[in-house]
Amino acid sequence: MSESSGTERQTATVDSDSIEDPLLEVDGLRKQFGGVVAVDGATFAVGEGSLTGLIGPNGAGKSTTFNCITGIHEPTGGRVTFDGQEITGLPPYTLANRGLVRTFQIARELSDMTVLENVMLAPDDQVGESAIRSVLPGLRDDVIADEEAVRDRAWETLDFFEIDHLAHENAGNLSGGQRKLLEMARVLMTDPEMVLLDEPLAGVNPTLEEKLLERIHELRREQGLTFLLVEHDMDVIMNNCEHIIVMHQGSVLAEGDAEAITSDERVLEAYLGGEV
Amino acid sequence: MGLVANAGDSRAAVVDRPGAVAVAAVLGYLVLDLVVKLSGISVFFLGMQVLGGSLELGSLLSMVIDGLLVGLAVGLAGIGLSMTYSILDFANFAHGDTVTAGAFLGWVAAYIAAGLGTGAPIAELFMLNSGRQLSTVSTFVPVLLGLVVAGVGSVGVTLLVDRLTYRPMRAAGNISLLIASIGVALAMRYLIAFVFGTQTSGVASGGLRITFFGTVSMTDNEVTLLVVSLLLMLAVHLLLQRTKLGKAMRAMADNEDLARVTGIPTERVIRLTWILGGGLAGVGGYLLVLESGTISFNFGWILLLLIFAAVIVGGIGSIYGAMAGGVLIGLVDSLALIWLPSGLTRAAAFLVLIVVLLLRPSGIFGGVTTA
Amino acid sequence: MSQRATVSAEVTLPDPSERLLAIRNLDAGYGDLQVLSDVHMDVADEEYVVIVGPNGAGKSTVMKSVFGLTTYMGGEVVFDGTDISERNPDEIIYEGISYVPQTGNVFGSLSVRENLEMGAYILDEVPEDRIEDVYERFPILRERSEQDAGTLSGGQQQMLAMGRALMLDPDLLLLDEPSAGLAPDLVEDMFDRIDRINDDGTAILMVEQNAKEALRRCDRGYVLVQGQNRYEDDGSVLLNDEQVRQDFLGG
Amino acid sequence: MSVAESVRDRLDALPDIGLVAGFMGAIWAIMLVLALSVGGAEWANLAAGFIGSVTVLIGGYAILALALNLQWGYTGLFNIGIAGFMAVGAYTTAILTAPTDPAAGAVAGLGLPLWVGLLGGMLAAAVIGGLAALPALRLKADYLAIVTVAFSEVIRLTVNWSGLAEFSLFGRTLGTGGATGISFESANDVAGSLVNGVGAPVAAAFQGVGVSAPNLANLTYGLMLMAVVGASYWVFARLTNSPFGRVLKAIREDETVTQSLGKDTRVFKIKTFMIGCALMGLAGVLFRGQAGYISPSQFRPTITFYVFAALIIGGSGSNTGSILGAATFSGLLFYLPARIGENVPLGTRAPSNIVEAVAALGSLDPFPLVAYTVGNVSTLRFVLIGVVLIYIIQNQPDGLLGHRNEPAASVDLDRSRADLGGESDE
Repeated sequence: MSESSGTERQTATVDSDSIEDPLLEVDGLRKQFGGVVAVDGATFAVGEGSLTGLIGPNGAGKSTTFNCITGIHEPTGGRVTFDGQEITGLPPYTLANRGLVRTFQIARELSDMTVLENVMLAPDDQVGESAIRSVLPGLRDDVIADEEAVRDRAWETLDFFEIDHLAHENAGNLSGGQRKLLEMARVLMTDPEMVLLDEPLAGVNPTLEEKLLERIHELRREQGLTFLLVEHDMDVIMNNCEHIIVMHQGSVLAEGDAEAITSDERVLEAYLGGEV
Repeated sequence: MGLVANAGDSRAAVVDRPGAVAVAAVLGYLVLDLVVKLSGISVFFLGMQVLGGSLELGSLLSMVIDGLLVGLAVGLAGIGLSMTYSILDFANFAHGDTVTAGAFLGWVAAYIAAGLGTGAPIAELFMLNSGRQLSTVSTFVPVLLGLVVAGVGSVGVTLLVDRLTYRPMRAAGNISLLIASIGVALAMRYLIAFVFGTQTSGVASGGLRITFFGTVSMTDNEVTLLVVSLLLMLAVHLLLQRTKLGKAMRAMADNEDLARVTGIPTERVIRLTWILGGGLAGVGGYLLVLESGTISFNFGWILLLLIFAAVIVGGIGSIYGAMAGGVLIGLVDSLALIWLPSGLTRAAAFLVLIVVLLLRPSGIFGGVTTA
Repeated sequence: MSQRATVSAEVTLPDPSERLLAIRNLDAGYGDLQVLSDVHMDVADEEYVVIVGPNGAGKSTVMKSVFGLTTYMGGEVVFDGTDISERNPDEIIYEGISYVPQTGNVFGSLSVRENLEMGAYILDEVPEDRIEDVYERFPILRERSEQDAGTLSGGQQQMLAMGRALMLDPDLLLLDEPSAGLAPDLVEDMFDRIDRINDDGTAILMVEQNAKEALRRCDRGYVLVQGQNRYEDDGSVLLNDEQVRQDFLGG
Repeated sequence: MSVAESVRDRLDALPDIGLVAGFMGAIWAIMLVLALSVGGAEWANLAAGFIGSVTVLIGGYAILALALNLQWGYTGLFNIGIAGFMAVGAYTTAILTAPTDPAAGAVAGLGLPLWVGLLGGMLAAAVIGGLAALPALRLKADYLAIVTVAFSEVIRLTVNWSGLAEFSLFGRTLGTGGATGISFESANDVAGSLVNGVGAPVAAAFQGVGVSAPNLANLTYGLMLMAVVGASYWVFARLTNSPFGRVLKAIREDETVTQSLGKDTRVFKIKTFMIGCALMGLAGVLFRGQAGYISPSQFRPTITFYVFAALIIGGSGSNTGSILGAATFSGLLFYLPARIGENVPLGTRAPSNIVEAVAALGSLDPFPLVAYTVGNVSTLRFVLIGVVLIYIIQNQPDGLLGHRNEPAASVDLDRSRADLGGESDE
């Protein structure tokens, strides 16, 4: 991994070189909007199969970093590598097809579609996404076979997140927490390798929060999924992530496990707004 | 990092440039051709005439004046369309029919005023049927009265429509409002047709031809259009820059949320927007009829797309842009005749609209989208 | 040590009628989404109060609720003895509260002077003396008075936004993260200016990300976590409280 | 419960095919009653005329509304250039099929068979639609609306231009006919030959009760058009009840999310534009060119707005709703008022203009105003259409069927049987 953001490293932080098997590598990422530099040379890596937390005070550039990685914004500079291949600036659908998907800070359910439709939309390259196949009598049989498989998987996923009782409900009628679950279910249906979660727990009640976190751990354990998590609730980050990246003013300020981060005086300073 | 950023910029430029380059090339060719044409030379290449021909300076000037006159009226009418777009956030497809409504109200008033005492039956006067042709010189007071009635009447119509249609749906999305305006357009146009019929009536014709500089001539009605629209544009400018409510309109077009927390009475500003936009549309329609001489129930509807073109070329939401865009589209509509057969000049104006929307959606007068 | 203020029954809150601003049991949010639950807050005459807390705690929502910009769900907001819980911003501004949003707080296409005039829109006449006061407070605005606000730097825009809010000489000024987006060397200057506004008799309720600086300067502070009161105390007490520090970082 | 709600509840209870049949039947019945009450001895011929014309109208608008529903109702693409795409299809068909040796004064074409012409027309409309879709990839909905309506006017003005009225291409003379239009082999002739050929015994029976041959052909044509509607519905229902349709709905709801779930939304938008425009092109020739003649004035933007009215009345997002909306719009709002107006005897006291009508009120005689109103009902119906549109957008934005939950999937979405074992279902 190359040089990082000009900030000096503290003893407590772990250099990203030490990340074994990085699945996602961000190197010198930079994004400028007009005269404002939102991300300024962020460099970090996310290990395969890990649950990594990304934190930082408001305006630290976390969301912009997310948007640059997932192709919503085109980065002004820097490189993003996923699974050994450069993915900088690729459009979101290409990334999703390669196994890198995201959720949104404010759950973006497709509100006039049912929960099942939302979930069934997600799988890649469905046979029936071809207009001709979905119409012509001979070819439609393949579509139906594929659809049945997708439907069954969709039900399984809804069961997994315990929102199967809402399957035929319009997504717009769901509560805030249920929308978060739906969004997770939808993302899983794309068969991802890595999921970027943008504040998945905001506005979620404690019971549901527990459930969501349990699911995330289960998916790591059983399917080997990798997660990068932006979250405001420090307890969640500290208790669940084995690796934490702290961003401040557009670049990475510190990295390490929970203990290293909590004892890092500069992180505290960044949060309380002192000089760094 | 800098290198990467530059590479990204130039990539973006290459993507953007072909359109701009093509437009510049076409414009350059047209200007060159115009100069060659005026000098009366023709240039042939491989047996085809590629440049030049003949064009009298006088006919060029009269085309410019035609375009300018239509453009001023279109620009005047466009102000309202632009304002409703920026303040109420929707494309008002009923604006053209407001132009028609104002024109009819104004011309009925002018016609009756001019016909009183001549013994013409009132029904014929009301129906604009007596065959009388008004002009500024011969019937100054009725024409002036009609102008005022056109403005005031279309304000009334606009406020009524707002009250019945748009106000109950302030919270609705812009596409719902657009669709509602299509309903308003239909209803208004055919109410006018119900009252006045679907025929075209000749109501005005220049009473006097004034020649300037020996080559250019305009009728008194055309001069009226020129003077009144320039005065009204100046008045709009002063209103926006000097009066409190005008500044509030600009503020609201700029940032509606901030306007609300600043204590600007947004509903009143919306009403003023309708008043100003509707009034100017009506006056614009009245003046266009004064210039062209004829009026029919759907002339505003036919004009609507041209008004949209003006507003978009000028940058939708910008009032000064609407004025300038009107003049520009008027000129395109008229000058296109130098190169294109008469059947295609209107198509040329619409093509300009499409090209501008694709290449520079913020309008050609810069990215300022507010008043 | 800091007192827990989350359970209203255990804490005796001051009588609302004695406070300039009193928020009691406030529930509020946006549409269906509830952000604040059972929030209490007070601002006395000429007091300088700061709300701090982690991202997403609902700090800005408190201020927006005071100004009638959120969906009201319960409780009350009393200002100067009047219940304003369900009023709209255009009514509240008449009561003597002005609000400076965090972003989009100037009219970019209006000149500096016109922005100030808009600040006094509800008055019949443009109050030249108030404009003069604002110019004296922020001399740079006088220099730039004919310039479009959109062309000002971030710090100047922030001053203009405050100047606009001061045009009505409010009793209470609501400031949403006035230091956000400012270069570090301007932050100090901005806080000094806010101090002076407060010294001149305007009560301030401010949300600030820059918690350390804000707590150092204010009279009292509230710590909000997940839409609820967590602590309240004098700024300096909160600043030095280990528990507060921990709550910012969890653990 | 409001009237609209009770109507809706009753509609919901019917299966779609019954719903459409019931609607059509009711409209035919109204026409029959009208013919009986004004036709006297001629009632049968009049009824055939009414029913034939209303069926042709409904068929035409239903095809257009289905096409628009795919683009706007499903995908959220605000295309208001329908008239232009109709013109592309109609003119292509006309030029392909117009005879090579036309009658005096008419324009020559390529003389190809009608089915080639129809396919060519759909193809041309699809290609032009695909081109027009390119801006759709980057423009906001209301800008797209303005671009498409301008585009449709450019097309109309181009075919109207005298320079294209007749020109030579590869040694063959052809053209658009300019403002006078172009004649070609009409689809109506096919209906006529059907009536005279296979349908001769039935035709004889109809003619026995006084139905004229043209009216019979018209009626037959209307039914043929309904068959095209049926076929289009079948195609579109399969298209939308599939993963393809699911992506379209998702684009309408939130394009960014759809992209981040791995769908290249640009491809879907272009396809949607091409498929919808192909059908609009077909409707252009079958509907406007029924009589084997088209001219530019048949493709003014107004028709676009009528299609919008039909779709909004029916409920955007629903294929069945599109057909019901087309039937309601063209049968009850467009056709019926005009026929009623024509057939009410007004006597000799009907005034020639509104001033006389209103003046008569002064002498307490309301008849002239009533007579004037009835006499101009074909103008007033457009006011009615406008008002209905405003009412629906304000109060019933879902139209008749837009509220229905029609999941986009090609299979039954209930949990499959195999799954029912362990956990309890719902």
